[in-house]
Amino acid sequence: MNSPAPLEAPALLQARGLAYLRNDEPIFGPLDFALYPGEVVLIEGDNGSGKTTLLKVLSGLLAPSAGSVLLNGEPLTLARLSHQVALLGHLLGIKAELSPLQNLRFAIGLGGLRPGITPHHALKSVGLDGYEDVPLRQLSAGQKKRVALARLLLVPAALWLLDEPYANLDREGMALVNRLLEVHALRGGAALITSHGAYAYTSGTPRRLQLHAPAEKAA
Amino acid sequence: MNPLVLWFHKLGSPPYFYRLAGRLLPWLWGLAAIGIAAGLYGGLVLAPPDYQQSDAFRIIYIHVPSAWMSLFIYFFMAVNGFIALVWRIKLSEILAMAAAPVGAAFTFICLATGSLWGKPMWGTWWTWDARLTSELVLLFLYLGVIGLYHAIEDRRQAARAAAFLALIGIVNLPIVHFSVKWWNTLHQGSTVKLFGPSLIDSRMLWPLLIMAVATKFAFAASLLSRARVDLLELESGKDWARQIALAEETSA
Amino acid sequence: MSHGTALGACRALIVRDLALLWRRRGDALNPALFAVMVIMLFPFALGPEPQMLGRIAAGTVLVALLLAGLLSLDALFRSDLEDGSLEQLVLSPHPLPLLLACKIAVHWLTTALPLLLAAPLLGELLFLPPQVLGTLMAALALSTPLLSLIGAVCVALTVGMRRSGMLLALLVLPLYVPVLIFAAGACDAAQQGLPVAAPLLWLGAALVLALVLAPLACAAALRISLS
Amino acid sequence: MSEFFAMGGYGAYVWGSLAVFFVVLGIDAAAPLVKRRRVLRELRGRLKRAQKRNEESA
Repeated sequence: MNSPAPLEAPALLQARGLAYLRNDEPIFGPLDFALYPGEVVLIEGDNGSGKTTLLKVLSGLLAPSAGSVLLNGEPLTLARLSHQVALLGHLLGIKAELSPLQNLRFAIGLGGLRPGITPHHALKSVGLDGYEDVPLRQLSAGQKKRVALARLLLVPAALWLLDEPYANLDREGMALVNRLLEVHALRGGAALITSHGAYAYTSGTPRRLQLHAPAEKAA
Repeated sequence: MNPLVLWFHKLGSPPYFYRLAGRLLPWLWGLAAIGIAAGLYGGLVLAPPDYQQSDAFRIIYIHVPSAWMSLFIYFFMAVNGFIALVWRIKLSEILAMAAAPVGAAFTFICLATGSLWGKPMWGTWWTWDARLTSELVLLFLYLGVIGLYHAIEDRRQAARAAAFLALIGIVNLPIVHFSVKWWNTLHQGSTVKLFGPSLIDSRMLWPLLIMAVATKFAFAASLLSRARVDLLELESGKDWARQIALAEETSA
Repeated sequence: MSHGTALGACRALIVRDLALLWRRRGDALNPALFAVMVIMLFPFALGPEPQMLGRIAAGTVLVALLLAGLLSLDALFRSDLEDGSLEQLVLSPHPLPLLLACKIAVHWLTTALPLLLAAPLLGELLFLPPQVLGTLMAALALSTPLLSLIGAVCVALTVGMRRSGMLLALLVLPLYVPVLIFAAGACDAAQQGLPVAAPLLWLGAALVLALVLAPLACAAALRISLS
Repeated sequence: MSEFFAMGGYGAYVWGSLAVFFVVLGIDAAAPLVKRRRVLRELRGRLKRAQKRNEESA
């Protein structure tokens, strides 16, 4: 991959020889890359190329089979999971029975609160003002996704790991994701987002990280 | 490097282990067969009948070594499980999981022969005696480990989860034994002792010891032959496993 | 930046779980209902003689509550796994064992406590001798949290399996045996007019030990299951 | 000799125990052999499929 623009700041995230095996079959890797503050990197790859697994390894949910993940130059270990990483997976991690506000309050309790923002503000910036107390069950899939995006705004994580953030969103919603990413990058945050290429981050030209499904090993 | 450490590293390499186990297997089976034959000959033919239980006591030559093995194998499984969890050594995962069915088999033998012994001695097939009850719980622990191992898709994750359960079980086992014993005194269960004080005659004792050793060999043989197959299955993507598959085909 | 404290995280978790339970409050009574129905079967199976039922009452109530608790265990992590909350919980910067301890506590409060309150009624249905009731309640108060804690470790091991019901029972029941023995032993002693302190103290000691160790084991098991 | 087989009247129990021992251990010893055949068969099948794919693509 292209080497990033020379930046003086230390890499927010660095992967060295990172690989993951399941049942001794490689899922991805070995990968070497670095992510600097202010960057948004797009992980591209077909189904089964290990995008989701990569995000899980980077977040610390899965232990890498080989290589290491450095966060601000320090190894990422389960014992020292930091406030700096926020993961948005296929499963949004929000409760359908509760209201957006209740869900966000729980997320803040668990992950901390970024200064200068309140749950109401966050809901407003994802276009959900007026829905604060409606149980999520009554919202559409796209609106639920927006609640999950509001969570990212609230928690003080510098690194966002977003798995298919554009799925289930209409054109306006995708623009919203891009806007949030831009603001986050300008603030000095960074994001890794996966996409199978249908629609992607359009502002500027983001770096791309190509994942390939491991070749059939019988060859 | 220390030659012993080096040997351990080599042992951890699947193809090396596979070949070594393959070479050891005939010897282990042979020793087990000879030992079992000698032990049973000593127990069934040479040993004099017990003065209280007459010839029925001869069941101990199967029952007692099996009971010892059921605990020994559980311990073996837990130790390997611990190693697998802490150091993530593949061979330990495989050994722990290969030991579980063998342990369950010996536990089952122990329960079945205990029952066959109980019928003439106590007049019932089953009694809630402390030892038998603990053994029954042990069987369920084994079945839990095996069940958990087979319920999880990913083999290595399954092995780690089941190894963790085995470790919980080994904490539980003494507690079960202690509690069942306490419960037994509470309910004044049957007090017929399986071990009479008469078991001091050396002609009665040595076949028992031989059987204890022979069952260890049988366990080792079964363990290695299971571990070999599991290793082959787990490493089926690797070159050495393919070569074995192809070599088998041409010879078959 | 406000990172929040571990205590704050616990409070948020407890508040959320209680809010969730309030939304599903109809389900909360199910375990108690199940226990009543199990108890109801015994007079049908054994005949309605008060003397005979009174003799087995304490043990029957214990077993019925144990099974009801087993039935409700499966739900401990189920919905959290299905909507991804469990991942968020594991990724939280706060100590996972502490968070799990809170989860188990809420689970106990909402599934076992109704059972505990129903126990005198269940005992009455089976003509439980009055002098045993106090001991039975004490034994239940000590053993139900113990069962929840031990059970949570096994649930963590089977989390993510689609049909885990039977397997869960196989994993949990051998571990429940000593708890049941001591709880039933205390009731038995009370029935015979013997001192009941020893088995109750054993249960108490086991509970203290489990309070410390079970959340740790549960966290380790969960990490294995989620990998 | 028949006295030996009678085992003082406990023959059924003693020989029954022996039978349990050998049957269970026999199954235990046979299980890995059966599994080995299955694993190797599956492995060979996979190799054949891969070979076929390679020939087709070549």
